[in-house]
Amino acid sequence: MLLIPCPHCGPRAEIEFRHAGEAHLVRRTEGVDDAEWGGYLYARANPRGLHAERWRHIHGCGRFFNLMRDTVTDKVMDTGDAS
Amino acid sequence: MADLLDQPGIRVRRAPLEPLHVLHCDPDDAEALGAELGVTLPTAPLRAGDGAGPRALHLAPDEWLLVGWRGEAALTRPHALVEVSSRSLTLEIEGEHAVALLSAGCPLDLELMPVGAATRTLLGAVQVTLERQRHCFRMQYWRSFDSYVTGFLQAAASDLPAPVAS
Amino acid sequence: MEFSALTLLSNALSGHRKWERQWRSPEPKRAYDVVIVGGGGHGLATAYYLAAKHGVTNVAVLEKGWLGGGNTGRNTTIIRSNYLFDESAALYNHALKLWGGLAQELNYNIMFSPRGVLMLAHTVHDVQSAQRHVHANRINGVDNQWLSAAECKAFCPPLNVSPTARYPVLGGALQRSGGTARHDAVAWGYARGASARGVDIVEQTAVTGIRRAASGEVTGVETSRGFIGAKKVAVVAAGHTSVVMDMAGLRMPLESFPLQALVSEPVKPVFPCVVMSNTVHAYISQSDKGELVIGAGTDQYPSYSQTGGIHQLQHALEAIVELFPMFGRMRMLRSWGGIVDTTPDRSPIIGKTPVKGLYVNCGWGTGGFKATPGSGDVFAHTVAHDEPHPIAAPFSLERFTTGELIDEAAAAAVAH
Amino acid sequence: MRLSTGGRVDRARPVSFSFDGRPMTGFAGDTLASALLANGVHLVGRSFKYHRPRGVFGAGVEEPNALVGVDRGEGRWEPNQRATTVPLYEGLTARSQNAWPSLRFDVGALNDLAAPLIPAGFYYKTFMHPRRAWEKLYEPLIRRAAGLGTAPTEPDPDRYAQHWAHAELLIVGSGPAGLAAAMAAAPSGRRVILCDLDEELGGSLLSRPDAVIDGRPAWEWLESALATLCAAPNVRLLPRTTAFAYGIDNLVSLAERLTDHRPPAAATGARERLWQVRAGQVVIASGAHERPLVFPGNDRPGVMLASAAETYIRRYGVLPGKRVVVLVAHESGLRAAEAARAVGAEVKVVDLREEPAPEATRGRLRISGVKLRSGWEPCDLLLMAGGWTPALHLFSQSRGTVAWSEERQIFLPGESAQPETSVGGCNGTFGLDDCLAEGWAAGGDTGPRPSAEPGASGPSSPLARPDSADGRAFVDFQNDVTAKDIRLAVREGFRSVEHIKRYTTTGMATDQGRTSNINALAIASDALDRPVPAIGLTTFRAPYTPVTFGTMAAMTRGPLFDPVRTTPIHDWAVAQGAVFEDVGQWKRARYFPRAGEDMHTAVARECLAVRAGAGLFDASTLGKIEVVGPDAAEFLHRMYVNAFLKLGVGKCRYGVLCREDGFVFDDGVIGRIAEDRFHVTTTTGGAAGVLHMMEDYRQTEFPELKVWLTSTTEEWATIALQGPRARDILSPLVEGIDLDPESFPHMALKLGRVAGAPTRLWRVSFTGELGFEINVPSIHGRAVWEAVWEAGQRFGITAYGTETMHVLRAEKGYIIVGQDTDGTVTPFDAGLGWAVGKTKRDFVGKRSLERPAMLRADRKQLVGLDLPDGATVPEEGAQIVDPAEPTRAIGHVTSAYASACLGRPIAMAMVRGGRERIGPVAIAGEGAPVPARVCGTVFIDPEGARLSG
Repeated sequence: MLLIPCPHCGPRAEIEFRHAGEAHLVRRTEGVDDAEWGGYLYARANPRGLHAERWRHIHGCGRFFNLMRDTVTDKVMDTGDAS
Repeated sequence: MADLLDQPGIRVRRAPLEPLHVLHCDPDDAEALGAELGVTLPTAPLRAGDGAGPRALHLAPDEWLLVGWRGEAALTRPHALVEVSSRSLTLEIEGEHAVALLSAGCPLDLELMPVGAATRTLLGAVQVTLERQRHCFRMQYWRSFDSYVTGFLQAAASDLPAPVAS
Repeated sequence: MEFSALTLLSNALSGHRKWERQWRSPEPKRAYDVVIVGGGGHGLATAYYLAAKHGVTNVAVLEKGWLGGGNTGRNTTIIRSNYLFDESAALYNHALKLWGGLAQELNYNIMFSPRGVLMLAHTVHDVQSAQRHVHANRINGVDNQWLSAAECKAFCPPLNVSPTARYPVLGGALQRSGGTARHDAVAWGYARGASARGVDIVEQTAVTGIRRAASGEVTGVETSRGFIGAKKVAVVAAGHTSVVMDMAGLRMPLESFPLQALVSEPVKPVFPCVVMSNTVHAYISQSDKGELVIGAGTDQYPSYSQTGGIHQLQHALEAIVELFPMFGRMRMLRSWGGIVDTTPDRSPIIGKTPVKGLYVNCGWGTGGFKATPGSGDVFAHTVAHDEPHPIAAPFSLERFTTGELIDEAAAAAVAH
Repeated sequence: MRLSTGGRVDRARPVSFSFDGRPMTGFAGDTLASALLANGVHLVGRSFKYHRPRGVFGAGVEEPNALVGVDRGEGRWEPNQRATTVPLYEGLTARSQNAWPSLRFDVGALNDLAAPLIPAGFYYKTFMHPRRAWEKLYEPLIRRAAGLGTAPTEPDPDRYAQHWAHAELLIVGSGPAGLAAAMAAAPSGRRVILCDLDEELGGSLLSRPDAVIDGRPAWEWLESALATLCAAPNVRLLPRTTAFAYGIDNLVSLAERLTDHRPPAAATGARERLWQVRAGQVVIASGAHERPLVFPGNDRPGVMLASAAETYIRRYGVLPGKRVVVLVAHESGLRAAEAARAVGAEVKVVDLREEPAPEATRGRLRISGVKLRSGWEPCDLLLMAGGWTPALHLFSQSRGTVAWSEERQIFLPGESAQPETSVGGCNGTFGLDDCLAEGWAAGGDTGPRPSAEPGASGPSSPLARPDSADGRAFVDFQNDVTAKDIRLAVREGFRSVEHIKRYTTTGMATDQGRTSNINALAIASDALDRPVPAIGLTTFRAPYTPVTFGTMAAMTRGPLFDPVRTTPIHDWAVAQGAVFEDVGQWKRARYFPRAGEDMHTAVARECLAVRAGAGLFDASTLGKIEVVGPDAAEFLHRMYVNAFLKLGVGKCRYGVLCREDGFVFDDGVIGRIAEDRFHVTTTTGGAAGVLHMMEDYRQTEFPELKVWLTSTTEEWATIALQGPRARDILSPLVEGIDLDPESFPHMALKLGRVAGAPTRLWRVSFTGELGFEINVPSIHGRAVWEAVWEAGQRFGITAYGTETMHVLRAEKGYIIVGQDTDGTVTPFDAGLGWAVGKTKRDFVGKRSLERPAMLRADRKQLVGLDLPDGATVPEEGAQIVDPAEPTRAIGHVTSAYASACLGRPIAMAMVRGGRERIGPVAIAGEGAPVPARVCGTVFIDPEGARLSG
């Protein structure tokens, strides 16, 4: 079980959090064709290595935030507020 | 009110209901809004104001839980003030084994939780708001979870780990 | 060498010194008609059917580790086909039919054991969902029947059907023809069959790149043992599919999550079937060796570490102890983790890609093992004819552009 | 044979126990194994495959042979226990396993004769014909043969505790290295946890009374060391506690055994405790396992690890044999020889560094002789000192990389992946003084360290290379895997250690390969003529030793398996005899049966009562979110498919919420309390998900909006009063609210008081009748409910539950998200196109609704089904077919009920191109398809007259 550094609450057990998917996906609803829109909805980097991802401290401060995690070691690199 | 638990080193009882309000606002407006409300809003994360009268628990960057605050206020800055006095129940857990009891279900390092700190966390499967005061922990949770929370504490209390020699 | 009681006997007389390798391990050739990336069950089955049904034998299967070392050797071996939507039912039922005769076809005892798969319903909503499955399956010729709680108890005696349980069993949907198989043997059997038909099986060889011509089509793969030419490249890399497809510049609708499972210490037969419960998250059967085989859930974050959180194993065992209170004193002997590639609609992707000559078979999530023969068969057809097999057609990559999803998850039947 | 003196057992406290019904006596401090040996019992079990007689082989968790079932009474039978780790207690009842009719005469032993026919993997090569025979004949036979003990059959009556702990230093293992680490760390004041799986702390020192530390006998030093640690307020000592899982970020899971060492009668409280320890630093001091030697006949009762014999003699005061042959491939074996000699055994030392391994042994139920180069040597105890294998399990679980030492022929901890240090035996450090030094350094290295004269620390011998002489040399004793099996696997092309393990099953038994893995590797590397690392070492996984399911589930059982959520009105409903259903974690009253009523009749009565007079329904479980801020309206406008900017204060609107993929996610009525304040309701099951999704968009997509969300689900009790008499019942109870239809029309809301409590009173209806939803603070919920109940009596008010609510809403064609929709349904599919704001530039899901698949005419659409009179209620989920093509489904029934008000069944269905298809269809079922007609979804009062009444 990961120990996740919440930017507001400090390091907390993973069970207090909910993973919220890949970070930095840009929601553009106008002037995008179906392929681009489908890409936004479904296509993911899913990298083997560093992954920019979103978490929410759902059983803490409730904030969404980004962090970098290595998907091979599961080690968390750094965090920042998503908003 | 009657004690839920009373055994050597542990006392758990229900706290009387108090007015509760959730205040959301831009952190930059907190000081001003606090002044208008007549409540000091702690700026440090996870801190609870103390002293007599209403106090505020700083649970999120833009969120404070006002405990014991009554009445009206004309507030001049953007905010959300929502009364939740009926939403939750509160337990007071005191005694030398209070940390051991809560640690059956709470993943936090409660031994190092300072007096005057407050945070949302988990007790088993339930989200709770935990505040450490000088003489006890105050634990707040949504009322529908009452049978789970009280049942959990009673079960945990019967199987506490032996305290470390001291 | 033919496998049979007779050859076993004759070899016993020669002290078992005459058994041959079950599959050849040749040096890779310079080029092949088809290179299959991934030596798991699906990849090996694809190679087998390419050779056996389509006469395509100039094929190499490249495996970066050891055969069947991925999800094939790390799953809970549950086999069923009681899926809701017509497209899924067709795919999984095709697989189920092949399972029935697979041991004989491969001359390898993969121990397919149709002991029945019972999916429990604990709430009114579960019952509605389960009965919808039963009705949909019936019209699709998929065997699935509704059992009352008492009938569930009769079919699986260890089951706790007490009405005072937190989530009492209200009934269940039973697919009698579902069951389990010996996962390793599936990989080995297909490998032996493919190898005997001329397929080169190349272990310990990682694909590091996909080479394309100026005109865009694939020309081969870079590997840890050098370049290997290929007219067609078929990617069957399960959890690592995104990584391999990225080599061709394709961003896939996939995320790879850790999935764990565990076994108990072996005991004499006590559990006669497979039981699944989506509501309390339990997946359990008993292996031929006597171990209770128990599936846990996926962790919430993508990972390639093949390890997951202990709390996932706990949740699985909480559910098991709740449904089967007499197992409280059983002991977890081994646990392990796999990497499951999941799609947004929890259905697989089988077919062509925007890159000419590049094919992909992935996205099986937590439910891939059961489909192995069917997946290999329809994918082999798709690769051989450069045209989706009718059963595979709906599972195209394009559906994530058109929105033509096959959302078994949304229909409340999480594949497992 | 029990020695008259020596050991740590308490000869003043005899303990009686039984094995296979035979009463025996041991002493306090014994394990079952030491007590059995003391009673001259050497045959303890039968092996898995060949049913070969087996005896006590080791003295700890590595034991592969001496597995027994322990019976602690009703529901407390536990199979497959290692006799070497079962502490002896008064009345202990143990039984042997996998033998019939008896341990001495076991017919299963016939397998042993058939051994040549059933080598590794034989079952993959046969049992294939005829096809059905596998499942009908062969598999049942194999299953009956497989498995060791028998599973418990009654529910486990014991409790299991759990505890989260935090420590700056967690030390696993209390041998010299672990103890030294704890001693060094104690003065620092850091929180230290020292755990050990043994019954008492001390590790290898418990078998080394001959050792000297700081000039004192080891046991004296141990006693004072433990006393010091006991007194330290920052040190927690946990004997009987196994660190079984080492997770990411230094979370280590421990299983503490609390009661199994006591007689059942004296075992009170939880049986085991699960510790989840988040540690700053972990010191692994888990020691090493001695290697067996691989030679023909190395598995008979009386063949034992040298270190085990040393332990039985020195720790338990038991001599396992009088004529002892010690096979020494590592000098540590000489200690066992000394120990045996010292207590009068006749000992012959065979130095395998100079002569070859034995060719054979004899003795059916106990070894009687061993064939050495010099010829047959009689013996009743054959000891093997094959060198030591560091216990890398936890290090490997911590994701550290193991490294092979060619010169020492052992795997050692390589690079750490987490804040962790391996010390002592598990680090390949075997000398006593070296262990103390390593542990002390890891613990903080403060002040003068304890020291001892160096002990055996020489390099491990090269791994035994068994010749392939005839006769079976066992590698995995429990699974009966021989050296030949491994060579066979290699011959058949299984080259990686994983393949070899899976094909031969070596290392897959309950001892987890502790004594077999390294020898299997050595043999494979010999057969392949490749170095050991080229074949690989399997990475270790949790658990370190088997852990009970009960401990893993811990407190999450029975009533605590999952929270039961109840509303303020729950107890009232219970008192009224309501039948409840689970909706998410909530208990909701489904119907209120009167004497003799089944669900059908009760629901029919409730339905009629609501439409004729008035009904009272507890809607408190509906999710509620207070959306507040200057941009509240704009926020909802962007989230929901509906337009919200122009909704007036004091008005309500039915809202539909889609996911970004355009499918219906949730719905509910939303009321505008003030310009900047909305009261949003969600479905019961959707509450948490909707808030999560709204927070996501608020925080990450629309951060510029000044709006905030607060969950008020439990702040408000929601009481639905529905029916033509609703207004009559409510009017005497309200203060400050004019119920007059003109001033308080349908879809309006007002603030005021009801029955003395502050209320947000909504005029809304989910039944098609005149209706109100009374929102009052939860603390007033029960009182207000009862007040309305009282006031309603003279109007025949009836309490109704969710089942009745479902019928009433279906009669009006109102959908239930999750029943009539399933996550593949758009608002247009569900007939909610009218709710979609046509002029809106954007809302969540809008773009997805423009995708080709969403615009197809043959999408499934929600329709009503007109069923012929006398038709039975179709099953929900039943498939809809075109009568012309009854084998292909074109849809399915989503809701179906007997409508008491209409006197016939009604149903809603999702049907391909349904709205264009008005006309005949059929409902497929077990029998012949039932004819039906596609119709509109509103069955009662289509013009809505009753609603506005």
